[in-house]
Amino acid sequence: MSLTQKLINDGNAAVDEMLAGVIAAHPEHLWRPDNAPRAVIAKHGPRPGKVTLVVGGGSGHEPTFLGYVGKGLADAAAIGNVFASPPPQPAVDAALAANGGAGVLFLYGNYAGDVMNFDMAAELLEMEGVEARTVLTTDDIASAPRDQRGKRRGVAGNVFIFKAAGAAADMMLPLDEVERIARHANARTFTMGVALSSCSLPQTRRPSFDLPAGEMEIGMGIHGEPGVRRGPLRTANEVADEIMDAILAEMDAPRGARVAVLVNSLGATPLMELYILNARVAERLAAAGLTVHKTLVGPYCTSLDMAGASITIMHLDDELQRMIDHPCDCAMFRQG
Amino acid sequence: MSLTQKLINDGNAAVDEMLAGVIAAHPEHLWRPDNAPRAVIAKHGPRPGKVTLVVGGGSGHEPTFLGYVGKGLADAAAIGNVFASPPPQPAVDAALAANGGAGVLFLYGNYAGDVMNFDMAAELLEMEGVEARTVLTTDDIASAPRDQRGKRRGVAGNVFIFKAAGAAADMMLPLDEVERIARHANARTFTMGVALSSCSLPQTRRPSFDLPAGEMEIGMGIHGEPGVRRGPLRTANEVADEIMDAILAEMDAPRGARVAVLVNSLGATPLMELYILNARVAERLAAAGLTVHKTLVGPYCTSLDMAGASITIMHLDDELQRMIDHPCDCAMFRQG
Amino acid sequence: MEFTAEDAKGLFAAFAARMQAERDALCALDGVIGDADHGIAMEQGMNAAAEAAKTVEAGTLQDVFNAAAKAFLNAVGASSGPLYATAFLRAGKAAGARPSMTAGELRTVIVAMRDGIVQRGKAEPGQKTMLDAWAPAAQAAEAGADAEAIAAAARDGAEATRQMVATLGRAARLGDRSLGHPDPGAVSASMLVEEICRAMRG
Amino acid sequence: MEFTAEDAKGLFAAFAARMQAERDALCALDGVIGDADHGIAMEQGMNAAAEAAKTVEAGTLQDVFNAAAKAFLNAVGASSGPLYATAFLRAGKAAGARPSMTAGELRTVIVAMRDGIVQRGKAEPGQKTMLDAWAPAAQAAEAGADAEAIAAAARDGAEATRQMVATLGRAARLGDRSLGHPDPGAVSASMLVEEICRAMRG
Ligand SMILES: Nc1ncnc2c1ncn2[C@@H]1O[C@H](COP(=O)(O)OP(=O)(O)O)[C@@H](O)[C@H]1O
Ligand SMILES: Nc1ncnc2c1ncn2[C@@H]1O[C@H](COP(=O)(O)OP(=O)(O)O)[C@@H](O)[C@H]1O
Ligand SMILES: [Mg+2]
Ligand SMILES: [Mg+2]
Ligand SMILES: [Mg+2]
Ligand SMILES: [Mg+2]
Repeated sequence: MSLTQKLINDGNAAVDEMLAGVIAAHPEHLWRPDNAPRAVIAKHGPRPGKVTLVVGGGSGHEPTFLGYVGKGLADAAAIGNVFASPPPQPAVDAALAANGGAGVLFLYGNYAGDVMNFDMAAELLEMEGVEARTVLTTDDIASAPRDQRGKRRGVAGNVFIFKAAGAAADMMLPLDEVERIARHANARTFTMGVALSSCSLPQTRRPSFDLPAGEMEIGMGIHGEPGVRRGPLRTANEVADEIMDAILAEMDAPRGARVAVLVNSLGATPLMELYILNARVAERLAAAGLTVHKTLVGPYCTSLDMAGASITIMHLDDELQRMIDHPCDCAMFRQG
Repeated sequence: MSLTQKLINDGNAAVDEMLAGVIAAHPEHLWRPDNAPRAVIAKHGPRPGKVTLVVGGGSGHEPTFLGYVGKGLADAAAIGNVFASPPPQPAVDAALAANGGAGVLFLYGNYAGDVMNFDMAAELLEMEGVEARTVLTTDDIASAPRDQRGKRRGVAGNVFIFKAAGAAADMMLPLDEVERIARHANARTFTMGVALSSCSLPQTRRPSFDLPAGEMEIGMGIHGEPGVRRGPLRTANEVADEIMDAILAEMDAPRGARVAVLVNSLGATPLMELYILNARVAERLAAAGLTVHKTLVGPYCTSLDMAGASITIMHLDDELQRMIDHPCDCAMFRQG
Repeated sequence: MEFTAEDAKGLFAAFAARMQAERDALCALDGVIGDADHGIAMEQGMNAAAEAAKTVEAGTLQDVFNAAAKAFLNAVGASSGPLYATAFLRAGKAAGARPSMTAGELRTVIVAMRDGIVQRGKAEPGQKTMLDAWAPAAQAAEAGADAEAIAAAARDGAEATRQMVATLGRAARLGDRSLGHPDPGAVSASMLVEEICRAMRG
Repeated sequence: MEFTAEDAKGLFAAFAARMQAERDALCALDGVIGDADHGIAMEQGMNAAAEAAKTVEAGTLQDVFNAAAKAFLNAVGASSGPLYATAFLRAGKAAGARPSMTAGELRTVIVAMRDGIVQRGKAEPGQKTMLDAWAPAAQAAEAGADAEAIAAAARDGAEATRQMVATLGRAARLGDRSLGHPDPGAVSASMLVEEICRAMRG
């Protein structure tokens, strides 16, 4: 079988070359410590007395994670290989380079590898006298039943959850509060996605899984992990309905409640299709009596070159709305 | 042959459904006149005494064109069918809905269909007593030789050219000046792209052309028009070098000159690959003694679901730098 | 044989049916040297034109052509939109503000369409455009050729675009790579001419 | 037969060569129930481990294992990184701060690796993880089985993961859909055990 079509040089060098390109493109927003090439730090944002928000995970989800490093959002990101949690060292480097002295919050998606590596990083930081806490994002409602929320994966909802925690930290709230708000944001954020094609890793350039034309994978993870089931490819409205049915049932928001919406591309799906999905999402939310406070549409949390999309709904309250509205200035996400 | 994988409902309704989703997502930025569903107008921006900048063209290039409608950039966009110039009416509607009374500048890519339709629109506007001028973008250096600049296509360079003209209009410069700056921006903007896969139209869901695995099309247009040649798929550095060789030769900027850079996805190519390209672009510019003033990386001017990328370099001078740095606030592009 | 306003509506219905049938083939031709949408434009445009023509009540030939022109343009845009809209406006003028004409006068409609396309698109024969089907058809019509011969002239003209290097429109940037492939606009044009000639024969 | 620090370096070189050879196959296995990168992680990790081991000068067995552990972790991250880094640290402790041991003592290395994996990953047998290869291998080693039998125990353990429903790691969200597919981490583990057993036989 022929290799998948990619603009890369050496698959093993892809992450480091990407980071070089990111730093070259965004010198006003991002920098890297000399001896920590996999720690990306915000130029503005970190400051004395501020809780240090460190996000991170495997590469291949750009603009997640490094695109959300900046004033008002994350202070730093630890960058792993493609679809692989970073080892502890970059997480430690990131936390120390951005350390404001008010404690560190590690905020990242719930995956076995990430948990083990960030836990080791937290241990190393504690050894250096830096308080480190962890909040795991678990917004992928397709990845475990409702009563096992703690087992779920973190996917595109990261964007809203990071945003809320980043705003809390930027408001100089103490570590307890930033942690509480991160957990609160996670508890009210719900995502589900579908894949229309496989992604392929730059190192192998083979499809990660087989997905025949005419089929889709429902409940797809953001690493090409299989979802809940295969089914025939449906229309945008049918897909939006299936996802919205599941999210609305779980979210159980009263009429009149406000929400934030993210219609996300998994990589290869263009804006036209996302906005077609959003037209239906907006209809469904209106029918449920919910008010859309904010909508993001685009490639916010991707899976390399996978075709497909996810829908995230965050159930706002006054506090979360304030956090979501708070300004931020990142290389790949600006607001306010 | 099976249909390409897309999240759509009815191919013929795709553009209108997309627009519904855009308006639902961005009510703070965009609106449409009741009887002109294909005219998208900036909520903020248009105002008395201001030159009205109207962009437009076929759909399928999102966020071009409608994503660049907003304060500090375009006042309105006329939206065509997929890869098809809008007819004159939406262009007229767009111009009238955003009319500031200081004249209208139509700014769009140089394609036979767009020229005919916008020219008809300009005639209709003149009949209503509204002065309308036209500037065509011709940044695609692969589409005609250097001495036939006027025959070239307008592609991703649109982003910088629209930005410069939009800034000029936002500064309340008169129509002559806005037109001059648009032409000046176009003259100093150079783009070339490669395709790694075909796109497919929502109406047919067939690949627009055949591109065997292992090959790429060099000098690809943004509608799947064939480029200058086929060749084996090369590495990111080789692709960047081929494009940069061509652009640098044409641009002929003295050492010490400043440039703006856009590394653009044609739709399906993710950020990782774009940033890998940018790492090489930055190296090449540094080697040529040029200073990168600003870099944009992402899907800015796409061709539906085509895989591939283009590189645009704008050769700045003080005036263009001011225009490029001017703040803007569009649904899909914010700055300053 | 008469060609009435009702027949004109029928002609647009025939255009629409033909373009619907040929849509994917025309898109495939356009995909080779253009942007793969010509069949879509022609189908949408002719559907809209036929719809609009149908709703003209007790109108003249010109009314029908005018309604079709406007509908085609607004449904399509693209290159085909202004070209065919202008062609239909000219055709309507030629057919005139009268309820009917002889079927033979459809020759003047073909000529007028050619003229409208030239007026709008400024093409010359040999540039590998739809004009390379309309021009020989119009020449044959001007010479009084029969329906068969006019249709054949359009078909041969379309076929001859294979050997042309495009110098106008989207394919103009291709250089020699456009050689060997027919122009989609010329191919669809020859089909439209065929439909007109069918109407001429009654 | 002695197993020296140089032999330990050779063992890591053998791990690296084996993972390089099996990379794509392991990725394909991971693609079915995980994220398709297990072969990459193991190849990169073992390459780094072998490189780091090679540069240990006049060190003890423990020095070699420690260097490999650190290098593996930093090259890989992922799930495999902490699991194998911890396993190698425990293995180094078992092998000891001495220049060599008997080849038969590689049995304690296998047992220590299992313990390290359990310590770090908190898995239990039957959850469809690499532990399902390491645990039977360690049990056989503890019982004093010969190299052949230990390797067979690991292989059988890996094969048995086919019939398990994953409850840990990436595949845990698959439910019954993980049935019928072996766990990639268990398969690579059985390969590593094979390489250790080859070293045991000399
Ligand atoms: N200036 C022109 N004069 C006549 N015909 C033209 C001209 N420009 C383009 N065409 C015709 O238009 C056809 C393409 O139409 P279509 O695909 O519908 O529009 P677009 O090129 O905008 O996608 C070409 O094949 C050619 O025959
Ligand atoms: N907690 C755990 N304990 C033991 N092994 C585990 C655990 N979690 C995952 N694994 C193993 O890790 C393997 C996956 O490794 P790898 O693909 O390198 O990492 P990732 O899952 O981060 O992509 C699984 O096949 C499984 O054998
Ligand atoms: Mg992984
Ligand atoms: Mg077109
Ligand atoms: Mg076309
Ligand atoms: Mg894996």
